[in-house]
Amino acid sequence: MSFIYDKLLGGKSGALGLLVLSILILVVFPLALDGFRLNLIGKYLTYAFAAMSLVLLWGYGGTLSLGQGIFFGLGGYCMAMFLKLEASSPENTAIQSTPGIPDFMDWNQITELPWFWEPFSSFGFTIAAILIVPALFAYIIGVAMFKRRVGGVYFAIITQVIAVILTVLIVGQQGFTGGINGITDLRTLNGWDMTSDSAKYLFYYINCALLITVIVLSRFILTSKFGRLLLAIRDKEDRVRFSGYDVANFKIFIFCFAALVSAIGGAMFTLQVGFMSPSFVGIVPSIEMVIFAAVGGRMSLIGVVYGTLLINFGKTTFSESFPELWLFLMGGTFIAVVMFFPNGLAGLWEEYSTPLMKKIRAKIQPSVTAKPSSSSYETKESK
Amino acid sequence: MGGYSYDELGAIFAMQGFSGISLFSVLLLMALGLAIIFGQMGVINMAHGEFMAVGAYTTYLLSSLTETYFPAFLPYYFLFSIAAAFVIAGVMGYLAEYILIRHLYSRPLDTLLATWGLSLIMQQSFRSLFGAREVSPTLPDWLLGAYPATDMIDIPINGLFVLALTGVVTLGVFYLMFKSSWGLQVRATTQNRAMSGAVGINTKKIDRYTFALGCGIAGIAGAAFTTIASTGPTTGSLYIVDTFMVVVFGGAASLFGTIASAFSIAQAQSILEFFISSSMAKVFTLFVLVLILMFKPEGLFASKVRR
Amino acid sequence: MSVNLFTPQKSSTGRVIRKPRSLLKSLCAIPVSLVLATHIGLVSAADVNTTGLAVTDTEVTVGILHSLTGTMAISETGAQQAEKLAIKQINEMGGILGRQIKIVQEDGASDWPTFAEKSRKLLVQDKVAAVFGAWTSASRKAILPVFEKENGLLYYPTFYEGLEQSKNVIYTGQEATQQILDGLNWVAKEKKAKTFYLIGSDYIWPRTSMKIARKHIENVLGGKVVGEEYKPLGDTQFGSVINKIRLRKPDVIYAAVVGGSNVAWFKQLKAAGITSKKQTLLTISVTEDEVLGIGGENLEGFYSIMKYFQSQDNANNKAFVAAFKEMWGKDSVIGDVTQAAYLGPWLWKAAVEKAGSFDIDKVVAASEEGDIELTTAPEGYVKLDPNHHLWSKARVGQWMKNGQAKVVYESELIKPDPFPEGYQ
Amino acid sequence: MSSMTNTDFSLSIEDLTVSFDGFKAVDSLNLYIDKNELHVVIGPNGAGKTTVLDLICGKTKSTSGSIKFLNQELTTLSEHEIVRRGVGRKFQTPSIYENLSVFENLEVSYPEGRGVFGSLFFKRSTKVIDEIHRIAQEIMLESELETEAGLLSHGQKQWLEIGMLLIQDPQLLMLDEPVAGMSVKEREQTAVLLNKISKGRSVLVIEHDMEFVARIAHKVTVLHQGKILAAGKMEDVQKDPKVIEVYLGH
Repeated sequence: MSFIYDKLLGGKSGALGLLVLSILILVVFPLALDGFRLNLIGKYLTYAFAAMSLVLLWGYGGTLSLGQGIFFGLGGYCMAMFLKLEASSPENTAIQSTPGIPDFMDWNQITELPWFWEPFSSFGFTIAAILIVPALFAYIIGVAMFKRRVGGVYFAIITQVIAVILTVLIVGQQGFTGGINGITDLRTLNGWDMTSDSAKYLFYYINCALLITVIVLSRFILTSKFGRLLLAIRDKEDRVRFSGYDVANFKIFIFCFAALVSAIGGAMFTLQVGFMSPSFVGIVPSIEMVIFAAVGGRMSLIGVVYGTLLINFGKTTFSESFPELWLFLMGGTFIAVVMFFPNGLAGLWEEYSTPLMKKIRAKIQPSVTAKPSSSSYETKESK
Repeated sequence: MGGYSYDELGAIFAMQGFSGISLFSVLLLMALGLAIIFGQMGVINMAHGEFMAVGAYTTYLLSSLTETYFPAFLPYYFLFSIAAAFVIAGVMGYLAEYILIRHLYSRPLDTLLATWGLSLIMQQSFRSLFGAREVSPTLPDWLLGAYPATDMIDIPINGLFVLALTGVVTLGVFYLMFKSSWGLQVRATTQNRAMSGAVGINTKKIDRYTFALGCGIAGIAGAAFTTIASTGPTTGSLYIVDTFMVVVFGGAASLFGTIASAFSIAQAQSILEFFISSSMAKVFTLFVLVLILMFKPEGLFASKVRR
Repeated sequence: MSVNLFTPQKSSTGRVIRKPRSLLKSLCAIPVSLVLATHIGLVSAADVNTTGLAVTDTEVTVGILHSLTGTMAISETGAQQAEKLAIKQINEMGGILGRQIKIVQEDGASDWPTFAEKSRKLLVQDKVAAVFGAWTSASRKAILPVFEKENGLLYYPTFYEGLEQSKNVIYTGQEATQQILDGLNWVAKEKKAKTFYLIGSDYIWPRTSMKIARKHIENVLGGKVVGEEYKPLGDTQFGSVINKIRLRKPDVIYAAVVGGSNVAWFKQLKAAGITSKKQTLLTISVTEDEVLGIGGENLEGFYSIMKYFQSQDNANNKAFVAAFKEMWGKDSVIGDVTQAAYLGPWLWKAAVEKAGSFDIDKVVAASEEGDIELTTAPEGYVKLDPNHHLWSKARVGQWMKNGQAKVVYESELIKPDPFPEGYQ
Repeated sequence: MSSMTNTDFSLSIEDLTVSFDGFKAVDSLNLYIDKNELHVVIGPNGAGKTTVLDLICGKTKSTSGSIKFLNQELTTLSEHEIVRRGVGRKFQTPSIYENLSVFENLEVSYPEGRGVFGSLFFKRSTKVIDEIHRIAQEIMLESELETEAGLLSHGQKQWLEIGMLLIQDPQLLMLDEPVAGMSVKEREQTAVLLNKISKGRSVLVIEHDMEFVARIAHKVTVLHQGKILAAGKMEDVQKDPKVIEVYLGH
């Protein structure tokens, strides 16, 4: 029990934070918002996966990836390929010169389903691919980079270049990928109408459940010795290396895990939005994911969920009423966070709420004094 | 290549060589400013492309003003606009350093984020000031067209102009960095900030002027690019990745490395484009660069330092 | 178009609809009672307001969905201006079925999911009766499922690759064959062209267009394609491509380069000494909007094939251009898509009045009968085919230094054929 | 034991050379250290002292020569493998994890759960906690276990780093200027600590402070321009005219 409490929920404040978030996304939002707004929230929450992956990789690990869009996109594309194949049944595509293949292939004079598309007609394979392909890709990049000790700024730039390569490749090979339009017109999942209201609610709840699962899993990682090693690597990489650890392996692992988390977000995005396109793979979305993490607080798993929601909500509202101001505000937020609030929303919360809580607690229980607790050595994970 | 005469092939070969060189000069001009900022100061300036756009818009503005008020001056304004682009982009760089960058020297990844924010603000400013449409300055006639070297070989004059300009700027940078006492101070500050401060170099001032110089050169690049492409609010972001690749691949802090890197990337891209599709040429070039950087993370010409 | 007939000729566009023939035509198609009712504004509220759309006794709400920010804002500005102009003119004439049109405008921000999000907002929250919007194929593909799911009605203004026909979309631009085939025929005949070099930006519209062009060149014209090249969007380096073109010496360069690349492409062509004096170039991606960025001096003498040019000399167009400039400024230029966007609200008005209702299904059914036509169209005359596309003419314009085109060829009315046999 | 000549030594460096762009930072160096020996390397700035430590622990790769530790060749191993063979190294400036508590600093250094999955499922057993307390006592930081390491004094940081090495129980302990920046009292305490921990292992120290060297060294090697100038007991070395010339002439 204490294992679950301490390790998975993150102790008292962590459990409380998770509880509040769960109530908000599982109860409050569905009750307060109509289907359209809820679907928007669902879409934003898929970005939160990518932002959380950056908490692990960047906040704790100190390795900034400007290419999380790669993995978000890979996850999304795997899901989209499955759905597209389902949508391209010979009956639905009878009008094409080659019925039974996706429409964009037909437009590009492809007459046979490419070999790497074929396995995606299986749902089981697709789920496996969403979990494995991005992680495997991250593993290859990770081994190549971290074993050669490419880090810091260079890693950021190289991941960015890989995102560019992938985007150019997807756009350039449109016969296989749908090009710049992406893979569109996805309607059913195993014969079930994805655009119906009931489906949208179901996807929303699956999305939330996965999000909470990822938070709990990440908490487990961060409260283990692995988590402290991540911080140690971030601060003094050489010291860790000369304490007998193969630092590269730790970075590779967390990079793969971060890729996996982003990919889940991408797959859920495709399910809820109904298409996938290269505009989620490139530089701009990848950097936006970094913004979400920075605004929410790069050290806080729960903070970044709020950060993602806030920024996207702001984007939607502002671009509706003051499109001119939006980029100013976004740029300004970015600069302000970096210069004045490096720990983002979570940092602000901690700074202002903790003293307040203490005051309240002191009023209620004036007799309780600080006592040594069994968990006094626990790593403090901020909220 | 059956069916083509030797003359034709020779002419194509010559012109293909020139388009490689012309791409080289473009890449080098873009990268010089960044090489100074990234190489000497370690700052990752994601807004570099926007400083280029400042130069381009300056040129556009001067062109419109000249056209309206001093039409007779039209053949010459372009040279002045290059100087104006340098000054205006430089001053803006100076301000950016003062307001933003100087607080972040110890956090290179954060300069990346902050300058990205700056680039968003600059993009929106361009849009508010100049509109969302792409603009092109009216170029003087002497910059347009081609110089017919032989019957079959036409050399683009704008290409020659950019090449010459790049040469001048490169020499200027070389002189400043390696022959002037100012350059000595910059290099000293890069190598040992504390010591430089101790021997009486005003390192803060050096930082500010270095950053301003880098941005000013970006402004020159922007002005020069109006001869080959148009300018829009988001033009800068198109160049930023290529520019970073040139600098990183060449090895930060090495002027020679930047030149060599721009040259090899330009030739690879240009030759590949002749034989395979442009997008695959780009994928291939970038992929090889990434591979090489994995084996030589410090770039091709990083000086070996005993640590 | 009956409504116009009863309108005093106060507005600049009202003037153009005086032909008695169109009255007869309209009267044949539309029940007389309805026409009268419409005129007096007495259509009973119950008939019209119970469609689940944002329609009141005095107002009907429509959406405009274009990119106001981001890379596409450049192109989409003209389209949304034209749509607003058309709506303003319709309102001045008394609106539709006695109701004034109210606009809800949303920004697609050049981002496809934002387009999808905003279109859902327009349909679900604002319950708009029609949406005028989208520009790129990618944005249309992104919002298409939303329109089909929520049963909305979209008027899409851009010339595009075809291969699509949705119940919920009216395509007011030309599909690929309408633009391509006649242009090729013309250049083959007038310039005795046999060899072609195809170059485009790397995405679906240029590729599909080039596919159709190649089939037509090889199978119909008996010509030869000596090169086919695609440049990534936003690429500004054309040196190698231009050298390849020099080597192959095509009779015609056939171009579909878009966006910022377009400017670089023409500037570098000129710098390489390839001008209209030596080389015929026909493009399907340059309108007056693009010329503004490219500069007339870089294009002089090259040809574009479109369905509309600002310089077209007819009464409809003169009135349109004047009204546009009055509303949006003297320096405004009007390109092909801007004109096509202007047709959207008018086509919708005609269909709604024919149906006597704003109900989407009824409006679509009315649109599919093949008798909705606009004699007031700036491009001359268009007719809506049951396949949701417009009959229109193809025109070849030769660019002049001042940024305007001289129309040198005009085809017959061409039937739209979004799924052309033999070209797929 | 076998008949090989160097088996008696814990560490034997033979003919070790490293050059950076032709500059030989370490030049044909030979150095042997016994078990239970506390060996100090001294020399003027730029003599190559730190480079020698870098070479032993694998941070710098040698150009030629061999480094044998307990008869195992180290030059081909990577850093973490060398550590796992029993070589610990303290850096010149205290290298600790400032954002972690003293306890966590020691825990992270505890030689278990060194793999990715090992660390994920590492349990903070009583054995681990006891060991951390024992080491903390030894380095005089038992009362600071919960303090964030960044808040320690400079001297305490040096001790903490030594403690982080001790918890791994290395057979060879290398310390780069362990008393730099310490108060007189802290120096005293450190000297006692070093004498204590050199039992049962070899210790290699780089130091400038001659007084301190005299207090702790069993043997001294003087390095000059990458080469050995003199070696032996401190009092002998101090009298060596070559050494005097180098130090005075410097």
